[in-house]
Amino acid sequence: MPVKTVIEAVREAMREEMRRDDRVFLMGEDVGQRGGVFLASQGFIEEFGEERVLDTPLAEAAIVGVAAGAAMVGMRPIAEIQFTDFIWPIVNQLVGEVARARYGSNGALSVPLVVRSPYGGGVHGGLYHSQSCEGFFYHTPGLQVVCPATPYDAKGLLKSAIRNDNPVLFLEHKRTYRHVKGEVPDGDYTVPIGKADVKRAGTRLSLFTYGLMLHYALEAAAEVAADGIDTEVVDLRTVRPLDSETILASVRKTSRALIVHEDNLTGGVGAEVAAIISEHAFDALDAPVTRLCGPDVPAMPFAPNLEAMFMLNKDKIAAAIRKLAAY
Amino acid sequence: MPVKTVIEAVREAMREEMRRDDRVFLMGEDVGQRGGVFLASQGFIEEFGEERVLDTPLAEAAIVGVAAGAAMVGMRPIAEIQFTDFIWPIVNQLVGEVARARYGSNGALSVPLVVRSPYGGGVHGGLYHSQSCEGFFYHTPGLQVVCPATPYDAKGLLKSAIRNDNPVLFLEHKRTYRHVKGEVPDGDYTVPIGKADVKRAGTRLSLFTYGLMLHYALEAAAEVAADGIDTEVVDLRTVRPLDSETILASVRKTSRALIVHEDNLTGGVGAEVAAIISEHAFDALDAPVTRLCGPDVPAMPFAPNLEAMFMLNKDKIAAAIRKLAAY
Amino acid sequence: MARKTPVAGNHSEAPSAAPLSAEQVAESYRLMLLSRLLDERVYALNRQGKAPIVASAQGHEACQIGAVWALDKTRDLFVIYYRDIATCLALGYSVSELMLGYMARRGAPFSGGRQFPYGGADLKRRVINTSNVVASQIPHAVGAALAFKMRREPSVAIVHFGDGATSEGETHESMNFAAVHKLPVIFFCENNGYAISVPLRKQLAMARISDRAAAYGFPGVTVDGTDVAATYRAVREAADRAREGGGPTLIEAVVPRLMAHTTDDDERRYRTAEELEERKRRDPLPRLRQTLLDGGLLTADGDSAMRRQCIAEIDQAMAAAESTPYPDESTFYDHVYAPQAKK
Amino acid sequence: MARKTPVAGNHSEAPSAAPLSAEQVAESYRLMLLSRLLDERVYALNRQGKAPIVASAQGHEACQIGAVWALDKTRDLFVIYYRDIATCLALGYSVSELMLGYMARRGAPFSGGRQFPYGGADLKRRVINTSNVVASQIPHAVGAALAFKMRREPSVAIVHFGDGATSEGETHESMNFAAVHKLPVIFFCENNGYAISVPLRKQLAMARISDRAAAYGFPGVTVDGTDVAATYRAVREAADRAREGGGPTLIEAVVPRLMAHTTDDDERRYRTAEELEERKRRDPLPRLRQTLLDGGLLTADGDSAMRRQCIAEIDQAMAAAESTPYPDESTFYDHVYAPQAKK
Ligand SMILES: Cc1ncc(C[n+]2csc(CCOP(=O)(O)OP(=O)(O)O)c2C)c(N)n1
Ligand SMILES: Cc1ncc(C[n+]2csc(CCOP(=O)(O)OP(=O)(O)O)c2C)c(N)n1
Ligand SMILES: [Mg+2]
Ligand SMILES: [Mg+2]
Repeated sequence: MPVKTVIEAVREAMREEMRRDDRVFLMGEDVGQRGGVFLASQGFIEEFGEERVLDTPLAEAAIVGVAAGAAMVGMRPIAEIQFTDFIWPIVNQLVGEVARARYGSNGALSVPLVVRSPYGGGVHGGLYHSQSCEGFFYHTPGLQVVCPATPYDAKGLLKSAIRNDNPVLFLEHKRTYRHVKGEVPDGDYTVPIGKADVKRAGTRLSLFTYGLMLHYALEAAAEVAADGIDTEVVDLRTVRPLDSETILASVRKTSRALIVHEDNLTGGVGAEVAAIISEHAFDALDAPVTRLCGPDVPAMPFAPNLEAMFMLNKDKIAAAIRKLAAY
Repeated sequence: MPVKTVIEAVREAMREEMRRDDRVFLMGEDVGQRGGVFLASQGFIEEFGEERVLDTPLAEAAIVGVAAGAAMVGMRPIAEIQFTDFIWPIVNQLVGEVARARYGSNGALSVPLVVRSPYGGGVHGGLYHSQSCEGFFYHTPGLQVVCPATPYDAKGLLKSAIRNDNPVLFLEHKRTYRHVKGEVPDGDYTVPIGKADVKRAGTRLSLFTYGLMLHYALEAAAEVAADGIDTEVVDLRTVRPLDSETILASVRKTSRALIVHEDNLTGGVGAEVAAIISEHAFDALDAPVTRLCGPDVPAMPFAPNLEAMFMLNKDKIAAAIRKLAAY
Repeated sequence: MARKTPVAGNHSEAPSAAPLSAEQVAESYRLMLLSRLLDERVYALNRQGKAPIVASAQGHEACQIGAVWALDKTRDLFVIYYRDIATCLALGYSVSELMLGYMARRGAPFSGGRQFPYGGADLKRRVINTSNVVASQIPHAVGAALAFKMRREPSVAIVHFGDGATSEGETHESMNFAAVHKLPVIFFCENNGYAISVPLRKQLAMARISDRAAAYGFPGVTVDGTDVAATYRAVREAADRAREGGGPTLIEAVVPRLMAHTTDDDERRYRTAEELEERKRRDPLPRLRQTLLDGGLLTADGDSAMRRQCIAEIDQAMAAAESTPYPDESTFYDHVYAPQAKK
Repeated sequence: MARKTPVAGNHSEAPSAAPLSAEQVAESYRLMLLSRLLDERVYALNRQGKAPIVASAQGHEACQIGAVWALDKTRDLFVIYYRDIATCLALGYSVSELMLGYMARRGAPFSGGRQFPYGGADLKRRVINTSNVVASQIPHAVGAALAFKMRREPSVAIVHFGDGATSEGETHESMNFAAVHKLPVIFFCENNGYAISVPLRKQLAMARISDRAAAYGFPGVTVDGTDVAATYRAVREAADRAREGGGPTLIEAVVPRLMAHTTDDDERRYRTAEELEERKRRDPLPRLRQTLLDGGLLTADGDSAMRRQCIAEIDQAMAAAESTPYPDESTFYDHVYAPQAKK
């Protein structure tokens, strides 16, 4: 199977879907002539024309609100928010309007909208090009929030998101774009939204994570395996809805849970995973449900030494695994 | 001591602070001539004049963004967002800018801003006059989020919020405004932000809640006491920062934890409380940490029967207490 | 598809902007009267505790009806706001249907009783109003217009909103977007001079909202919103231009707000007694009645009969609504997600 | 308080809008040259991996310097954006200070290395730029102006932003707010014709950004942003009006963008070779040099000496920055909350 990067997988998914269904179109800042600031839509304006690859004015609320209106009358827009740090102006449209539109119209409206946004740190992006936002959005009923980690999942999940009648917030970790490579079939396939994936089976403890951290977690698991700690690594992939079945099955097997994410600790996705486990797998637990997350500071600093303090890595994760295994 | 309602307590706190410190001023939609849609600022424009009681244009992002600018140069604005359902346009300013301003300027900037907003349901407000928002905002480092339940706490906490150099989101449950009465001193006092309050001491289990639900929880606790279930009811009061000391001390005493809130279950404040308990009081637990929260539907429906299905009440809480006590 | 009603007027068959016929003018009066009487009735229902919240259209009726005449219910899109009662009657909604909305009963249009009246959507009849969050519907109309343009459909989207809504950032972003892409959308501002208690001079520093259009590069017009025909002409012209690829128009219909903001509001806190008295002179209803009487299109007896008929319709709608149950509780969890996705 | 530098010019002592003196014009050239050379150097540093991100001011220098001349560094407030390098030099920041920002070193102005260069604040020197989120700083300037008005201070807030920023909702809300309350604020748009790759015609449907002011009811002017004196005059007039209670002004300074958006951008994807060539003719630097040479205010030798001096200053700043450590790691958790509040 051909090996591709995450950004290639994203590009391929969008291109294939735009070829397959002419209701699908892309809009956002710089997505047209420039092909996106990360080149996710490189070559698109040439292939699909200006009407289906819209360079919008610099106005995020309108990007999502206008896309939503088009979706309500039958289109299937993909709206790109250039960086997650600039996603906050869309909250009124995405959380206030779009996520509630189906419920609020008693099923009359569908809003098959995908909002794609590059997020995350470790890229020398400083306070305003490193943010995560899933801890904010995953609280929203009516919304699906997807955070792929691998090229294979990125392509398959993005296709599911585009074909899906629900609004989807599709978060792509910037650091995975070019650094993470993996096998990706050339043709069509989908990966279901709402399903976690056991990326490494294990018996001693369960590690739940998603996005870039999956890769660091797998490295850490490989390292501690040398000391006989057999870690199960579960890639959540979708953070809303969470796949509680897979989460609980894993904890029932291993009796220990470690949750790892880059987003700030308090109120992050890990809080909900911990709450689900402690409520529904209480009897199975042999140790406290533990979280290793981004620190509770407002964002990642620009200076490289401070950035490193914010970011998790293989060593920090391995240490947390060892500590929990030894409990 | 005089007995007052929550809205009276809020009004009194603002009036006293505006008399005490001429840097304090109020801005928002309809806060002036009309005295606010809930009359929180009734009589203010007459006392303090148009310059300190500003009827703003209908533009929430500007209400908070402009207030923030004034705060950065030394004023102490109170910005009112008329209903929490209309708070979403301020996220870029409050979460993106204000909460990060001190960290991002390495301490150069202070943003002593209070954003007040009436929230919550059970008032026939339908999808767009019943929302809660604390489940989103409590994830934000740099922000304080306060949800008083009683008139006494409302007055004392609002004074702390106004005097505080940090940005505070101050959430007032609409249903408590006129329905909840209690003793409130006429003069000056403060209640510290970040401190939970044991509103009912008990031994059998710990119930954590805040806002309107505190009152239903106290009713439920009184009811189950008749069956010998002695419930400790902890009013969180501040949902960011959470008072983990008080939370953990209570659970270490009772060994059982029930968390109750009106906001949607998934990713709500209860998730974090559960995570804190399951990580830091694991050994003390005799039963699963349990949550009784608003259902995961996009908002409270308008029809009274559906609204009642969404809202928690004394009976639902009493049932949850009994179930957990019997575990 | 829009239901056939006397109001329909299939404009696709009559593309030239003919003036309103005598029958259309007379029908406008009937709709205005019906709207007014319905409005008064639900106010009374509110005071009896039977309708939790009512936003009145009194004063706005003429412009709402005029705008509907100018458009095509079979292919245009109506993105309305909470004050568009006469709009809905003109679009063919029956009083019985609307009454279900006020009383949050099963089968209520737009939301089946989940939202305040007029919130939700009815795509079959080409009406959308996702919420009552001011201005949030404006980008939706622009998005629909974008879809029409992409699909080469000859449809126009009209979006209604108040004067206060023009201050919101989303209004600006949407108008600018529509201008750049020359979209077939009509921004229809029902300017009643107030956003709850906030008067226009605290909302913007200019006299005319239509002047905002100059900031986007498309036409802006101000019309007397108490005049059905004048509003009809302005919207018709905008719709024709939009259909021909000429892009958006901002129409400001100046109207009086004859009632408080909603049943929750006490306007004596912010309007003087004189002002409350003065505004009655701008009431579109007696004005149109006089025109019809003068023109021999209506008699005093005919007027009384029409009034009795409207009241009978409202009485019947009320009785029907009161005997209609609230929504089925088993539907509470429905429509959080579309079927193919796991909850 | 602003430091004393040759650029200061205490305008409170010289309230009449005198034209720039010959010395001021000559100093403008020095600042422009210094800005240009600094800009070129940090671009080179970026290519060596020593400065992760650089946004260039090349082409914008004249208007930035002209605007500072028109204001009073001791009492006005400067709400800048990421492209305001020459603004900062004109405000008196030294190259050494700015270099610390590019290299994220301890003691860097505005954020101590936590943010991209120019992000953060330095209240003592009356500069705020909370973030690089486009347009988000605009309401802050309006809020500061509101405070000035409430406190009866004779201060003016100026806020800088690009052409793309005018599409944001917060820009509209802020301008409208400032108009209604007649606040002493100057909206200063550095229009370089692009928002990254998006050209003006895809950003708005009109030719002039200054026309937007008509939508708010305050003056809007367009100036040649490659002309220091013209920009100075426009800003000075706006500042005088603001100080007298005349409210806001929108100034559009038209400039060329002589470089890519930032060091991360590849502008050949969206600009033709001819365009890249053509823009050089609008470069403000050779133009001002020629004016000075023609007017006898500069000699070719003087120019070379000045250039050498600038380069020496930059060399020294670079060396100093490279030997300055990164921020102290023990400060990582500082300033999340103000002291009195629990973390
Ligand atoms: C975003 C938002 N902010 C505040 C409100 C509360 N509110 C409801 S209607 C209204 C005034 C609207 O005024 P206008 O746009 O002039 O319409 P009108 O009601 O006068 O027709 C306000 C402030 C809201 N619904 N949405
Ligand atoms: C709200 C927001 N959206 C997107 C971006 C990404 N971005 C950074 S600069 C820029 C273009 C800004 O253009 P303009 O306002 O014209 O300023 P210029 O850089 O041309 O001086 C964009 C889209 C951002 N920083 N903030
Ligand atoms: Mg109005
Ligand atoms: Mg630009």
